[in-house]
Amino acid sequence: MFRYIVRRILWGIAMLFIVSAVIFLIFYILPSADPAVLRAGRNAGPQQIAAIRHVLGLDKPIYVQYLRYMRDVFLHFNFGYSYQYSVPVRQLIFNRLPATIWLVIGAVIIWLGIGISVGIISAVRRRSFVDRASMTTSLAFISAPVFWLGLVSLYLFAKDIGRFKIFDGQGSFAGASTVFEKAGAMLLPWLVLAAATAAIYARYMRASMIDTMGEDYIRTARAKGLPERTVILRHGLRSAITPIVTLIGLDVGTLLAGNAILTETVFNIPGVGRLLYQAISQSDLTTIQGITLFGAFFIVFFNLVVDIAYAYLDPRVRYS
Amino acid sequence: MRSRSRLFGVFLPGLLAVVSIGLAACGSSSNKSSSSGSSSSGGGSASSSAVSSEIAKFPPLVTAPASAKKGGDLTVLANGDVDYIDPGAAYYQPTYMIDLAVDSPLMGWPPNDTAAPQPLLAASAPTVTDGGKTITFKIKPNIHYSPPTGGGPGWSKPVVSADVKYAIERSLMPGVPNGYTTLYFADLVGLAQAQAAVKKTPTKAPNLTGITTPDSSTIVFHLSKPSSIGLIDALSLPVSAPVPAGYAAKYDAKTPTSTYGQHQLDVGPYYVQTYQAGKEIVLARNPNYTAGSDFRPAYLDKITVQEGFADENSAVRKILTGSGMINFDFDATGEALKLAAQQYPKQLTLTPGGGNRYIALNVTKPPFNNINTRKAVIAASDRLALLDTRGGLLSGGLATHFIPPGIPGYQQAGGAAGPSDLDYIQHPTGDMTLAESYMKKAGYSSGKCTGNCTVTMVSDNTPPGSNTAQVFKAQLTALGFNVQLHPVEHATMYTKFCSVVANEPNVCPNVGWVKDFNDGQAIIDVPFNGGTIAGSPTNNSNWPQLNDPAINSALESAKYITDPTQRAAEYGKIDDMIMAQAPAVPWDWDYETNVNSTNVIPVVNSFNSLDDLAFTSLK
Amino acid sequence: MSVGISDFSLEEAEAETGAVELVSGEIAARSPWELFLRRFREDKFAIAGLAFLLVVILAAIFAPLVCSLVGAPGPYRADQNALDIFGQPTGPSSAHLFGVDQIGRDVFSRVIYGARVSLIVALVSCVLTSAIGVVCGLLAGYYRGWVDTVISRTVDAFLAIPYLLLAIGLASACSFGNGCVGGLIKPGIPVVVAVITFTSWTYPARIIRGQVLSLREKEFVDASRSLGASDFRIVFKELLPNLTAPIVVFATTFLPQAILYESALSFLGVGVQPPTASWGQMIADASNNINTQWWYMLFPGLALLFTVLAFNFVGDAMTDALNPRSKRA
Amino acid sequence: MSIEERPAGAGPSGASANGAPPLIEVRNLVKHFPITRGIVFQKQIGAVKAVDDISFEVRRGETLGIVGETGCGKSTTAKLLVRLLDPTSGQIVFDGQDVGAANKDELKALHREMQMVFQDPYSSLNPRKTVGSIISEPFAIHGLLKESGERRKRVQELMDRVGLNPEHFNRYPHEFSGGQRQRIGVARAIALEPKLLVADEPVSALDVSIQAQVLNLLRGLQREMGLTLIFIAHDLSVVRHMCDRVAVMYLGKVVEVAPSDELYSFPRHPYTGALLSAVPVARPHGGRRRDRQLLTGDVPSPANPPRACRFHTRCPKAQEVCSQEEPLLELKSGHDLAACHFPLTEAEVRLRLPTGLSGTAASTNAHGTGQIADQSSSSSST
Repeated sequence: MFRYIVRRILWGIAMLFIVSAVIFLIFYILPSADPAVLRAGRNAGPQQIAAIRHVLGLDKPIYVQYLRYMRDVFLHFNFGYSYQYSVPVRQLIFNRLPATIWLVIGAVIIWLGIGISVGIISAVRRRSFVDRASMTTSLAFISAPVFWLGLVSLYLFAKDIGRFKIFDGQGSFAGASTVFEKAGAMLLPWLVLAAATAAIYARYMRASMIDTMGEDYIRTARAKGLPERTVILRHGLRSAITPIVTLIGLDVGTLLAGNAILTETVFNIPGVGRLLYQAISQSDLTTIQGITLFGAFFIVFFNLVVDIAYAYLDPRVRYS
Repeated sequence: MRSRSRLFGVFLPGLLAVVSIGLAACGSSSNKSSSSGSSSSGGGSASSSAVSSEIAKFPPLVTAPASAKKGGDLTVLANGDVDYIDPGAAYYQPTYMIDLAVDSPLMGWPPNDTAAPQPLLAASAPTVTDGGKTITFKIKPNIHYSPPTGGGPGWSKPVVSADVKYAIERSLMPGVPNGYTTLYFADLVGLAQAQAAVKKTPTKAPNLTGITTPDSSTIVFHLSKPSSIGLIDALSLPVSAPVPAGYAAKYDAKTPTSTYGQHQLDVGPYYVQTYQAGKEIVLARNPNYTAGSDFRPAYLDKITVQEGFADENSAVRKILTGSGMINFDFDATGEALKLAAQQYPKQLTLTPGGGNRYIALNVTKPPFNNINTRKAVIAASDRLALLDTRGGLLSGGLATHFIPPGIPGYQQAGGAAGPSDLDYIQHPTGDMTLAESYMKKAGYSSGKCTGNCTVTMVSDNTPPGSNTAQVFKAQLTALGFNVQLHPVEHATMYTKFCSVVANEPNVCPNVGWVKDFNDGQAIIDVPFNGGTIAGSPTNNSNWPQLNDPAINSALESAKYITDPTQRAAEYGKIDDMIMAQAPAVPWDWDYETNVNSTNVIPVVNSFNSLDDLAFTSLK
Repeated sequence: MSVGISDFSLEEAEAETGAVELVSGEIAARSPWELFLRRFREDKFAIAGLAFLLVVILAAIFAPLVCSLVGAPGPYRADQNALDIFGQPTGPSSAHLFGVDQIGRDVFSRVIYGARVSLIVALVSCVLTSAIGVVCGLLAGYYRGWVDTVISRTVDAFLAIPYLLLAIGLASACSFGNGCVGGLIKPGIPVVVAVITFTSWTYPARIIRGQVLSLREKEFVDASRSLGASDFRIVFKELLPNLTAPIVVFATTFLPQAILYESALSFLGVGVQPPTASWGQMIADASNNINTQWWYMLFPGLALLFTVLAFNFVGDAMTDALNPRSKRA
Repeated sequence: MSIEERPAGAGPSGASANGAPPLIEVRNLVKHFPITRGIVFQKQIGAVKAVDDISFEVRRGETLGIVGETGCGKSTTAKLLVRLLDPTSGQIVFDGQDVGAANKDELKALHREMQMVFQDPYSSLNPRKTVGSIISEPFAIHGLLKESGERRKRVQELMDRVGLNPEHFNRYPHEFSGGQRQRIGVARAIALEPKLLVADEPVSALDVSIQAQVLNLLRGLQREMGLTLIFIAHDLSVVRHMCDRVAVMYLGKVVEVAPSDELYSFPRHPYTGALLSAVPVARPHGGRRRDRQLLTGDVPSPANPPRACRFHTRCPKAQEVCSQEEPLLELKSGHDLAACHFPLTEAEVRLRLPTGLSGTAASTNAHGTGQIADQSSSSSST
């Protein structure tokens, strides 16, 4: 188990190198704005641009730029300066991370709560009306693009423009100061972001639960005369939930890595996803690179967590 | 330079640096006489016709009402961030909103004065000697620095003249990427040597021998040419706000960028208390500021710039329906403008932005190297449809030439109607018959383009710029052209295509120019002076690449005209000369559409057409 | 697209091969195809979905005809008169069934033409993704050793890159001029297809590799080899036919994902470029004005929702029909 | 065992003349599967010694049985023989040609001469192919009988020959029972009329009632076609029925080789004795009570086999020397080659072996069927 973890960690670090190199390359060949010209400003002379290019290290060959960058990252945890904001990228990301974490954590709680309970109910009442209705509804949520769902929900429920003024609207998170205000501002984004995922989890949970409930030990538990409730919650749930763990880890990882960008865009949440999108449109290479590394880190990290959790939860797959 | 994100699309927030590129305000105004702007203060007087009637419904205040009272917090909603919080590098009109409140350059602009800068850090107007080659300032005594941004030990010594010298010197460092010093301070003695020195040691501010400080309250500028007027104007820009070398040098030594901005010391009535890039800027009262030491009344207690309001419509709606809010770097456009104008007319102000938008036709390449083809394109263009992509006639005036309302030369160039002798600009919705006749003159016997009619167009990839491009594409297609439209990010559009001489496409539909000062030169010199093309192959602002000797020499000599009337007439004439070459389709004289909550009394500073934070108050 | 393709799990795929034999074991007389059809027909939602898809496909193919039938002006004509004095679009009317967009183009026509983009992107990227994934999975699973190491590690690395970031980067890299990879990937739909394929092939590759790893241990592979069969023959004639079920299951789950993916890219402005109509991009255009211009957001969104839903219904039914152990109702 | 020591006259059927070179000759064959470990770079830290230096040969027309417990390396040997695995070292000479060194083309040609019947009739037939295409696969691979009519005719002949209804050539494997499937496998194996057939536990997955039919089919084919057969089994009773000679393997080594009559009546290696003693007897009450010598302990790991004699950890007769010195495979009595320092004595054999097996050396195929009653019906129902 220990060797396995160490190996996974080392491979994860190697992966960060590869990923950053790939991203470096892609954004290097992009026909994007020249950061030196951007920094220098409209009336800057060629001399001035050259000086800035030199200071930014943009006049060096790409591999030198990459190695320098990697050296700073791994030796000094320094992700460089944003071309766009002239502040350390690390600081930018840390500034934006709380909003994304707010978004993701709330959504995770909602989608787990809804997904798992709907999944269990559907599995227990298999082929009932409830089951069919919830599975069909879940398919509808899976089929709706999250950005459209967000816009529709704003149109219907936002306090400023909604037809039913229930939830805080776009951009309210930025101005929220207390925890309650923040949670209030996040409610609608949480629900929207959680919708599709909750639907997917419900379907998985249902499948997994049906599988589990067919196992011998469940029959044994029933035969012992345990109440059905206990059988389901104590015996069934525990092993049925194991495959879900994999999903949680991966989904949280990719969301933190910037995949919440669509939700952040629609609800105007100043998170990492939005920062990333701005950085891309600004050719802010150091910021892009920084977010990518952070994102890849999250993905690698959560993959690792998943593997370990999985080995812990299900002794059958324990690694040696 | 005034450019707000509406120029860059509603979808992408924070296109800051872009701004300094896009519509950088950069015309030099070195020879502008001190009275040249007086005819156009506020912006209404120079306008006429239907355009002025729309704009007149939403006039801005340019002085604080007598009833204005002290106190209260203001929230400024922003789409993106400032370009540079460091006053030495700031070059973005909304950033000037902050700089006007926190910095004290030698000279400054009260909201109601567009004619000439007034003394701010300077104790009085400068003394000009040596035939305009030596300028001497005395600075006010006992000015103290604010606590630094972000906290920490500050700088207790009072402001001395050497601090101003250092502020200008550091702006030559690559870590303080200032876009205008080399332009405005070009005639300063010792500039070239200083530039050479900084190239060698990029982490140390060079010594500018042209600036001397005989004593702690005196600073003297030595010029190689008698261009004192331009220099005095330039000293109203934030670059001359004092920066003590003893405090800042350690931050300036950082590579690749100076971190002084995040630890800056201010001397205005406010100071930058905290700065979180892309998120929030908090301005608080400067505890070390002596009230009444300059012309800024500073009513508000605290100003918070909240960034990240990517959707301008919702931000505008929030401002209109909320309390204690104004807008920062975005305009009310489209739906939001409609909402404000129809339901909250008292909370909307329209100010001529002193800028234009045009569609540049590359005159160096076929098919637009033929003047008749260009005239045909202008004749065919439905400029009202183009204007509709930005929100119709409330968003800007229908342009017929380049100098916009509010800038001397506008009337002389034809006013709202445009040059009367040019038939192709007379039809706001286009005239296909006329266009076809020009196409015939250009050699296309059918009146439509035949043969190799492929033209490339590089545009914004977000609305409204992308919409403008699509509408114009349809208009070109109607003339028989096969348009290949490449939408890219706004910044990329400039730095990789439209501003790179070798890469320039046939059509750049999303370009424009905004004044820095109220002067015709500031509008038409840089973007149409053919002499500038060769010197900036990758940073060219003459997008049509118009290089007409007559225009070039006219622009050159107009710089030295000091009589305001004569100067305005001359620039009006040059504007007409440019229009006669048909290098571009002017279609928008942009308005600044500022909105405020009901309890805010906004005062617009004509310097940048935005609300002046030091004059704005709450009811 | 927060969850992407995780909808399809390895476990599920692994159940497939087992299922194949079970199917056969149960009812020996019926061919798998008959069995499949019988199961599929039982699903009413799937039949409805199939019917809807048929309509969408026909509408996409005959888009010009559909537009002219209802008197719509087509997707590119900007009608200045349909804008008000603020340059704002007007809503549904007899002239414009679904209203017009920001520059006065007919939303109905654009929705119909948008179907073309969605379907073409989905189909082509699905075929390419499956093909690349299957070949890589086959090679990795069959040869193991360094081939497997290289492919599996590449897959791992791909999975560690935030895929939307990669997609945005690639899409911008290829969206200009002649495109990228020496003009092979041209701007527009080819870029979107390439991006989707590039970021998705790892999923079928992983699934297929897993399948092949267990399949290659079956004795019929040894049998074929002991007859002197070449690797090529073994991989494509022996193994591939046994992978039909997982491939079909993957493809049917992937099609709706690809449509959503395309719309997300277009929504972010890096997908299909204007003036070509795409549902995602229309929603993006509409997103700023949803308050007053609901029609511009609503109709492309509904088109997207119903199409994806129909694909999902059909896909679900196919998965079930191919996998009798399926846990769906 | 060296060729010189080969017991003369062991060939029972007489199909191949004595003195003729053997069809297949295995010399010092070794197959090690590496065990690797490492965090980033994998390094080899050991090997599973599946087959560890074995030698034997098979004469033309002969049937050689290879027996041993699961994991003793017999299936690996089978795969090495037809080069489904590459040997680590050693030689396999088939008809004068080194199988291990054959290149792609040579191997393809070799595969026309040697074929294999697999253990599991369920997984050895591609479920996605019809019986017809499975049986004609050899022709397709080798480009024979290119006309489809010709090929079909031949396939149907083969089906008929192995006892399948030729009409069924269009059916899929799942429509057949386990025994029928194994017949399909046999048909495929003999399609090219090979010289050598390696049958790797061909009946262990079948129902007891079916086993005999398949064995008889193989036996009949061998006679008819003059096949040389290598028959692998973990069940001694099956082997005896089929084979002229038997090789017993333990942990990658051949511990005893003898003509089957000799082996069954007088095994010399204690391991063989133990295996024989474990065979259940068909009529226990009719026979003499015997001392069953059951093996204790587990089979040691082939990754780390015991030193010297590999059986010494479990051998009832083991002494000091067994763990010091590896016994060589040498002639112990008659034609019996065994690798043991202390071979079984006649008395020990009598005490331990069931009468049914050891009683009459002349027990022949005639009643073999009845004896095939053992524990091996692990397969699922058809």
